[in-house]
Amino acid sequence: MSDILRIADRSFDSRLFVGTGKFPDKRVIGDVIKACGCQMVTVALRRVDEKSDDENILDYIPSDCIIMINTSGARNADEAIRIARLARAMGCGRWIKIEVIPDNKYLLPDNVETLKATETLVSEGFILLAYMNPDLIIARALAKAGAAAVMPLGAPIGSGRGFKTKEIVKIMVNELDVPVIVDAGLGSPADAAACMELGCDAVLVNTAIAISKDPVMEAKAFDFAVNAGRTHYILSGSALPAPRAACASSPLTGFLRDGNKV
Amino acid sequence: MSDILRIADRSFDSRLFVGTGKFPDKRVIGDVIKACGCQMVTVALRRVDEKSDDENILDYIPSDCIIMINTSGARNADEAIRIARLARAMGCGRWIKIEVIPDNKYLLPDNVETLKATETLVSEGFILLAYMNPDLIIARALAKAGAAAVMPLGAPIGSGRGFKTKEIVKIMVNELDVPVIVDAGLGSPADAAACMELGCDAVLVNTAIAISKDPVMEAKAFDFAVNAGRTHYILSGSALPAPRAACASSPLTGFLRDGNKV
Amino acid sequence: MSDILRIADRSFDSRLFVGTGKFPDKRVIGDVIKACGCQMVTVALRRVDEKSDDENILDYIPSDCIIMINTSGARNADEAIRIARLARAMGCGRWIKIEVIPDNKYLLPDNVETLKATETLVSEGFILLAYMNPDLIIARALAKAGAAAVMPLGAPIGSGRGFKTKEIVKIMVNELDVPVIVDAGLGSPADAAACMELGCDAVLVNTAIAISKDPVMEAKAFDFAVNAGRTHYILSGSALPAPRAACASSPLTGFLRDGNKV
Amino acid sequence: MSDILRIADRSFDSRLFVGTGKFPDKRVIGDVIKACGCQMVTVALRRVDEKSDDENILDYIPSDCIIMINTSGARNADEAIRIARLARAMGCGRWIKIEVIPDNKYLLPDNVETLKATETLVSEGFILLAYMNPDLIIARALAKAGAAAVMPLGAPIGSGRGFKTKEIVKIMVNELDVPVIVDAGLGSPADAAACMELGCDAVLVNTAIAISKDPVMEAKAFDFAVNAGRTHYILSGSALPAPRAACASSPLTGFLRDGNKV
Amino acid sequence: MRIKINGRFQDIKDISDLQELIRIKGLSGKAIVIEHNHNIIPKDKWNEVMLEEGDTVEIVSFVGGG
Amino acid sequence: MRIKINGRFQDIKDISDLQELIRIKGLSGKAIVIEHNHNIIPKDKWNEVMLEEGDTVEIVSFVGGG
Amino acid sequence: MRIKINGRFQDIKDISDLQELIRIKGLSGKAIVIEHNHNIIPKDKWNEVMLEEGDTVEIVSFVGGG
Amino acid sequence: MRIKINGRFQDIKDISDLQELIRIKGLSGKAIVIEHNHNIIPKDKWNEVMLEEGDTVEIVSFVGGG
Repeated sequence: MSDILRIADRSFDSRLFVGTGKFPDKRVIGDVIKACGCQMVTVALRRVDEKSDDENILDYIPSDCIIMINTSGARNADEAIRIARLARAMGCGRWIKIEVIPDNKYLLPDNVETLKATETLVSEGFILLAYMNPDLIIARALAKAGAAAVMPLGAPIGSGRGFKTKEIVKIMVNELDVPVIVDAGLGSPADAAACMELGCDAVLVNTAIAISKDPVMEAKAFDFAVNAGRTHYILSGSALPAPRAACASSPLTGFLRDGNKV
Repeated sequence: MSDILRIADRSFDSRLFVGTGKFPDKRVIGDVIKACGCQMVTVALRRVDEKSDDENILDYIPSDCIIMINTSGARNADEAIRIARLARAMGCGRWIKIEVIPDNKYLLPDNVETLKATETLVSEGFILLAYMNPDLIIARALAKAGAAAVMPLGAPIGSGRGFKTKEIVKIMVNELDVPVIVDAGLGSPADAAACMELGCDAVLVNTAIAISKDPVMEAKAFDFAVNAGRTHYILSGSALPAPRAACASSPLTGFLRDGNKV
Repeated sequence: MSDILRIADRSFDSRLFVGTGKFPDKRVIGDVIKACGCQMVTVALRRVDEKSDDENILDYIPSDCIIMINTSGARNADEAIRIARLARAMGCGRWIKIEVIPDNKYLLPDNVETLKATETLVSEGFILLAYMNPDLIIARALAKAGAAAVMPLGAPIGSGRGFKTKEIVKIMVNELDVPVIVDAGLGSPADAAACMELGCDAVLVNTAIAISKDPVMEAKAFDFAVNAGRTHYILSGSALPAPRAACASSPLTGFLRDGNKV
Repeated sequence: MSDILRIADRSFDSRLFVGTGKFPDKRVIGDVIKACGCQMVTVALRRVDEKSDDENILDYIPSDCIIMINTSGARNADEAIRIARLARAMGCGRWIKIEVIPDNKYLLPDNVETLKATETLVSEGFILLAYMNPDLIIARALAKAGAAAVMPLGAPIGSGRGFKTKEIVKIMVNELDVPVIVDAGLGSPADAAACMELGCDAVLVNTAIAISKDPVMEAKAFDFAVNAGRTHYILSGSALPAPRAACASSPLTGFLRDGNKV
Repeated sequence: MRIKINGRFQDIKDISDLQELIRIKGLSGKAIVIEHNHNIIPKDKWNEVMLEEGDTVEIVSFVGGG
Repeated sequence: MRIKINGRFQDIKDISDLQELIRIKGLSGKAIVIEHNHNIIPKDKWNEVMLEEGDTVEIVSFVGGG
Repeated sequence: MRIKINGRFQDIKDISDLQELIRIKGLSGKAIVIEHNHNIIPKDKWNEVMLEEGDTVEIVSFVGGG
Repeated sequence: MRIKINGRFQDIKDISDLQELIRIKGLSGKAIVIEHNHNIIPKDKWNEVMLEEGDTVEIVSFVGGG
């Protein structure tokens, strides 16, 4: 069964994206990526720490992987844009995960600043995937602004609480033309399978793999679960009822709109 | 037990707000409001229908109720602002429920336009309650812009699917200084009780009451449930664990920020 | 709206039954019962503690309440039967809550011994309500043996985990002719409302009220929630779809049964 | 990672058991089994249908699979015992899935008759896996009677409603020494993964695979999900908190028991 | 004279001001608000606002809403 | 001779034992089991079990099941 | 005289019947029930039931319970 | 000379350009990027960018992130 995910000009066989943060031992990252067949990994950009050894996270990432730089640390659009430009200067290509987070406690993203950064960076030729609070209207605006995919959160970053935002994400899946990738909060393979069965195009997992007793095994488990959920979606998803549409409580006629019929 | 909800300069004994749409027989609305002790009702504004009789929804609303005009029909900030101004011209005071909905299928709100409308209307002296897609950062911006309360949806309007947005709403309850009122999608009294037990300040219910076989009994049931949930929250809520905070997967040091320490 | 619960030869206006265990101050029990309008309370039977004062729990229970003796402490049918007989000798009438619990950790009941005790005690003229692990077939056997009601658990006793056994309890509600009363594990009024909205005939709550900061207020909250949920069920319950019936995976023909058609 | 499931004297690499009912085309069964690596399949026993062709379900099952005969059609212990004996006479070995179902609508099992049949058949040398309504006490009795595994239902047979009985099944997993295998009601791979992450030893799936648009792909998806969930359980399961124990609402002292201390 | 009322063009004869328009339309005038060319017109000014070819008039009232 | 086969009474002529019954019924004999008056009859005894008026015979085989 | 009261053996002196036992124990007699050698003894018979070496007595009352 | 490196003011002596700064800091120069007064400086220009009092330099590299 051919089932390729396309984002911008690239094709992905694997629908499991992996974050590289929090690994107690970075040397395991290469094995993790190979074990789960991951083709898209995220890294962050930080001021160099002169005291630490000159370790380069990129050395651990297989060369055929797309490296997507997240803009973590950015609290607004300008900071995110600056990080994206630096990342490109480092020769890491054009893949950016926009992540604008003004909130230190729950690490929830700022959808408005995310949209602003997206507009600017798309015009500069970046390929943008936008980490976001689940929201259909903003997601549409992001897509219109040129975002290559939207990445609604499943639960707060690193919380491992699971896929807690099904209601809005399911609507996003049904309504959007860009890929929907659940990013953050997934705690176990069953969570990832549930995302895929709902029709999401991919998931991004970091903490649950990085802090596992055995990250390689855990990554394999997530890969299995993503494939399992995706297969089930393909075989049965189209048969599932669409989310129940809303039904206005205020009248749907007589709107005061210029150029409209009564 | 004294437990008063304050919004702007008003106090509310009842934490059940009621919408007046969709009642098969409008004459029941007065009884509904009295039965459940509701002190805040919503109405909409529409072009007059010359063919229908000259019925005035306001005639059915007890005079001691606050009437809040929703801006339903508005697809952007300008339309919402226009509706608010018209409402005030009709002598209905200053209470506006901002509702900006560009999406006809799931009736999901546009948080960005909602924020814009809020900024303008607050400066004109309106008291604004903002119907919104659950989102902590936007809710903070709304509060900062002067919104008197935020009204995250529980599920799509009229869907009766229940309180499906607990994860983000709970965080909003914990983090915001303005009242959080769940609006839309609640299907049964147990849903309303669950909102209140989570710490929400009030709920707004319309469809579930309006389309009930007996709207007066149903409204009483919702009132009971709201009181029950609120009481439980007061007695035990503070003892509940706060939502699990996020835990960054990217490092929390070395951010590239001006004026920051390494 | 007249909505009377009948169990054996008695009628109940209130569908909230209250347990009397674990109250830090027993003197509050009378106020609790009056506050919530409860008409059925449970008590236990224990060896007298010569050292404690001669306190009589019954003194705190309003005289118009039915007192139902639970057989807590019984690990099998014989022990339950012995307790029931002692209870009757104390002049407490015929209402017995059969509770046979061999498991000390999760306090889960023994359905088989419960059925045995029911058969014996019904023949001795007791009115039996059977605390049980949710199970349609055993519940039918209990009803056939003369149990006046069945009391499936919502979650382990005292755990406050909520109504976790909806799937089987909903089927019991749909299929049984005796009242179904959820007993144990309910943690909040919303849980109780959810039971009633599902169609349960009553709930029994003890721990959540007894350990509340204010048991009287909490009991009122549960009463409100029970009424709210019940009202909603009456108004809408019959409109709800029945639980999806099963669909055999083995063929439904060709059974090897005497006297059957092919 | 060596992770072998042992039941009776056999070892299983695969924790996905597959039922053979409801396949529109039986010829696919062999491919299904091979695709998912299943080592345990169930079949039923029925009166021969003289009019149908002489098709033998066993011809489709790879020879290295254990064939477990279910006793579907049995409404009581005697009928189940009769079916088991006939199955053995057919040379199908000793593996029996006891399934006693008096209820035609929800196909819920009779735990008491299941226990009776188990006692008899174990004494005759059968290896028994007992399909059951989730119940810790009966499960213990089944284990004591010699059942090789217990098979609590996740939801009614063929309903595809998912894993709806987590509360009791999790306790069973924690407390029992025999394997716990969720059987019936699982609708998707995510359901199966959730069972495994909870600590179940295996799952049995039939309808979800048999009625899939592509049973072979679907079976692979379930296999992936089972492996994913199992791996996650092994890596993290032991770190999970045990289910919250119950907390008696009636006093835990002063029981009226012979030979006990006060 | 052709004016746009509540989004629809209508031919209006022998009507000079908003007050008359409301009367002719059979509206009581209670609980309605009029916008004339996007300006909200207070009730006591309705008889001062003259209608002209191409004007836009919105007449709105409250209805049930959630 | 009237015997009950798989729950239905049938009139059987010129059949004396189970072996013949199976043959006449067109069953291959593979993968079936026979119960005669509630006793399971091993295949190699089928030709020894004589049918009599009022006998009950069950002939079963395996089918797909969950 | 050694009797078992509520599960514990106790040495009892100068007590002949259940009525006296209750009095000596300081129990009011209200809201309690006595089982003597597994027979429930009605209150008005307490003074008729004589205690003997090895007897088993259970004295129970109601407590809060769920 | 006092310049701000990665958010901290530091006194720098005997360093004239970015290339020297990187060398003195003991950084390999691989996989880092330098921003000088908010302008990103390509590696081959590091030796052309002279440091002056009050300059702001950011030196960044990649780390693990989600």
